[in-house]
Amino acid sequence: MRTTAPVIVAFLVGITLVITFFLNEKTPLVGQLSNQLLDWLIIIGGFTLLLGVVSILRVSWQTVQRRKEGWFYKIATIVSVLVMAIPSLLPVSWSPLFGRFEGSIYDWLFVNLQAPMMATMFATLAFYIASAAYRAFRARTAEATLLLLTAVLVMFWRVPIGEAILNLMPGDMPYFINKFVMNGANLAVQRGIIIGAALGAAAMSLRIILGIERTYLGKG
Amino acid sequence: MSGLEIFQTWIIAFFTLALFSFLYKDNPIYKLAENIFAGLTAGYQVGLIWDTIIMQKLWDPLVQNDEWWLILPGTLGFLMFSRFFTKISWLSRIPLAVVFAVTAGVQLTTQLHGLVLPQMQSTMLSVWSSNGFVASLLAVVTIVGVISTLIYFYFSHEHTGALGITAKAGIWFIMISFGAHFGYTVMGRVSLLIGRVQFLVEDWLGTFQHFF
Amino acid sequence: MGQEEYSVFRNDRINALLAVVAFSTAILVFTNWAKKGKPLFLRKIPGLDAVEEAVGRATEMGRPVLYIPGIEELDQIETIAGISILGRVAQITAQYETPLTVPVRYPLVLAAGQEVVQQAYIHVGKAEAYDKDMVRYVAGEQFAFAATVNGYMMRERPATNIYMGAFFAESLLLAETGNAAGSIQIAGTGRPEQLPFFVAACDYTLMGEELYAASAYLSHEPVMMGGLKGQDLMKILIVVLILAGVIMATYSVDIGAAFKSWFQAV
Amino acid sequence: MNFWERFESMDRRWVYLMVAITVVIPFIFPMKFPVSVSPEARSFFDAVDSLPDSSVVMLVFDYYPSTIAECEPMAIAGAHHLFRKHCKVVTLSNIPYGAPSMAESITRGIAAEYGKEYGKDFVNLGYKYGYVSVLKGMGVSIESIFPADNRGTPLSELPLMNYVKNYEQVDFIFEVADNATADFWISIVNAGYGVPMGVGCTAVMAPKFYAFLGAGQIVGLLGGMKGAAEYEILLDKKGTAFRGMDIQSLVHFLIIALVVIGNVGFFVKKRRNRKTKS
Repeated sequence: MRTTAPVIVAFLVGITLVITFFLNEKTPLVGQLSNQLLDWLIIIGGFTLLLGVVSILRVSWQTVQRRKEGWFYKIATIVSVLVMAIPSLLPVSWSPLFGRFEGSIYDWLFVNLQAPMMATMFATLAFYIASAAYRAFRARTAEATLLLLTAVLVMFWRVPIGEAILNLMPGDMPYFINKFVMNGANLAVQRGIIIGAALGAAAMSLRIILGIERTYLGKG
Repeated sequence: MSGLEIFQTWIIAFFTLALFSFLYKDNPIYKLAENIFAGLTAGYQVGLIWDTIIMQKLWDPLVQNDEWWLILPGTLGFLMFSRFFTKISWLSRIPLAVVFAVTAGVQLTTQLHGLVLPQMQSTMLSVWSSNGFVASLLAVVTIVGVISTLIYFYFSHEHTGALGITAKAGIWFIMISFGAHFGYTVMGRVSLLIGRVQFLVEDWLGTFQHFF
Repeated sequence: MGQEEYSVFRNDRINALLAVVAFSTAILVFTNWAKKGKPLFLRKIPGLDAVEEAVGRATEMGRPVLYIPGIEELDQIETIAGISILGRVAQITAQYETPLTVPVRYPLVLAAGQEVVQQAYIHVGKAEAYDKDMVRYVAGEQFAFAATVNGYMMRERPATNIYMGAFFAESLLLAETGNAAGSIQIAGTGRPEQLPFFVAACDYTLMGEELYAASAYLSHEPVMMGGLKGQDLMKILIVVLILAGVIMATYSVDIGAAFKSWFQAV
Repeated sequence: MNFWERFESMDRRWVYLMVAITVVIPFIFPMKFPVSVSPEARSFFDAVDSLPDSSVVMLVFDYYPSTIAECEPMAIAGAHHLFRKHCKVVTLSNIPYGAPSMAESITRGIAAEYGKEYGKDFVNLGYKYGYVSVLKGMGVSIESIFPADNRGTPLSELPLMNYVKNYEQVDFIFEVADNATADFWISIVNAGYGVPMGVGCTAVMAPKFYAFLGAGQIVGLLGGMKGAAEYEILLDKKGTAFRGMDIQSLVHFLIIALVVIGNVGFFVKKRRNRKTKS
């Protein structure tokens, strides 16, 4: 029962969506049926995100309770979750500080704390790329050499000063790079990878629908 | 610039510098900022999910237009919380099945119809292109590139003989494409740093003129 | 809505129907053969032998193995492949009782990861060595996750870092720190965006679909083998069709256009 | 330890310092180098520019706050262009980490500049989980996926949404993304419903989209901050992206230098080891 039930559900849901793809969505039943299943994903998916929040609260609370290493910081995590979540759940009619829109604590914290912090986390990557460029990216093999040579050429081409210098050289280098590197070799490889990845994703989807693939259920 | 705006700019600057401090050394201020950040990200979702999914997609239709059948996905959604209790965690398998089956049901068709067919079609180019030598050369590069990439990712035969040569060509094409990728990615990362530095230099340092 | 004339069946999508039917048949036939134990050949993937060597290295040095099954939800194909490779790696760490740490970013991945690692330890007869906290939920957001794992890498200095699954910008953060911590690093991801960095910074990189081939190669599991062989057959079919299209387009524009129209996605 | 070994074992924080200095220099000495416009950005601009008045365009915010520096200028330039052309703008987002708040503030701010009225000229549908469901579901009916807009107003009360029922009424999709959601817009929406589409994405993703551009699945491509700067130039509304290009140039040269020096050191050491061995 623990495995057959989910597998049957997966088959029925999956096959319905595959069949409705080949039916005209204007036929009365087809559109509503497939959208109903799509709605189920949205609703259940919403719960999985809430599950994630509860999980982070639980893990943080356990760390605090057991005074595990770094428990003090986990208090900050818990407080941040609550300070962000609770006001947003309260109706705006009570006070403009509640709800999710302009003037609310939720929006203020997002604009002034969450967004800038997320942007800063990503910005640190520029530093890592510089140090990796210097320490990790080595032309160990012929292929890696070709990778690095193309990389340097493209980095030169993508910026104004670099392009100006390229224009000084004979022939029309920027045109060549755009035409034969980006729209030539790169386009072809991306196309090959897209086709391959699409076949991989379709195969995995087929296995999930037919219940052959059950790792997501926890089957080893 | 009002007092509140200056205060806000300093708050943003504090947390921006706190996170950049990780570059120097992992430190308590960084850890604090990182944990606050993780909490805010989770908290943001609560407000958003409660409003746009639990209420708009489940509660309101159920109560106002009595779409009674929504009790089913609603209950399945609750079953996800069974994960916290090992004995009954298997109950979450049915909602899991729905989530993956919907994604799989849509992807099985759209990956082949929406990606494989158009990408195949656009590679069927004439080697003698009507508009000149450059276009023909480009067509040859594209065709050879696509086929050699596909052959490189072919696992059912050892890469020897003709297959080996094609796969070798494939890896060369792939390395050019990865090189282009590398160049573009460096540009992307640098732009994100520029975004933060623009804030620090233009907005934050800008507030200093109010003090001096 | 007026009752305009339309057919219930989308006959403008017959090409897609043929593609889905041909594809599914290929996958199911090969999967059946694999189940019946017919010998199906898969070429050796160098990156994978390194996985088993690297875990062996961790055992000799008595230092932990860090395994990250990607940072995407469990519904991503790469994460599922990452989890199934984790099952195999966990079998090796179970045998040698090497400490294994698997930080994950989503509760579903946490659940699937714990189940797969536990099954691996039971399979090898080391059920008591299994500890639920080997697979742990670190943090929701991509970068909080990367920063925390980096902290772990610098403190614990794992001998081997294995990244198998969907990775994004934080892949460089992880690979760079892993480099600094002196670990052997093996990576595999389906998305091409991160591959240039993994290729440049790691000792071995499974590129694109090699990640899916890896889970089949490692586990010799009939279902995955069948899937892979089916996809390979489709690739050959696609190459032949492209060549046919090219020859026809070169020979005559009209015939080429007619042939190409069969592949029109509507 | 000779020069190379000391150079190679230098603490990487010196490299970080170099990057920090290089980024700040152009603020003190701005150098206005011309930014060339690529064919991909021009075809994107032309596709939007040729849209007839009051055509319906979906402006999609599929990016995380982490890539604001690359994606926000594209969304802002797009909103300006669409409102300038009196298009009806429907915004939505598939990213739960802040994109709905950004879509709300950006669109409302720019709409106010052009005196556009919410509900009639533009609507923000907000967020729903599972972009596969959202993208596929809107093919049948937008209202079945988004019963209400981001603020909870039922769609039936918004005049624009009484006209826009599904993709048949949508004339163009302006997708700004920093993740694979854009691929699903192509494989589900463009291939399945034929809606013409342009993609503005981070530089990391841009190389992949040349394959879709070549196949005609998208009509234009903006790659990273340079793509945003190109659109700003075409729109004649130079913003943050354009100003960032000087800094971009300098840091690129720094990183190119680091790669070259790093590899020269690598080869010098390799030849020395070979000499000592032979």
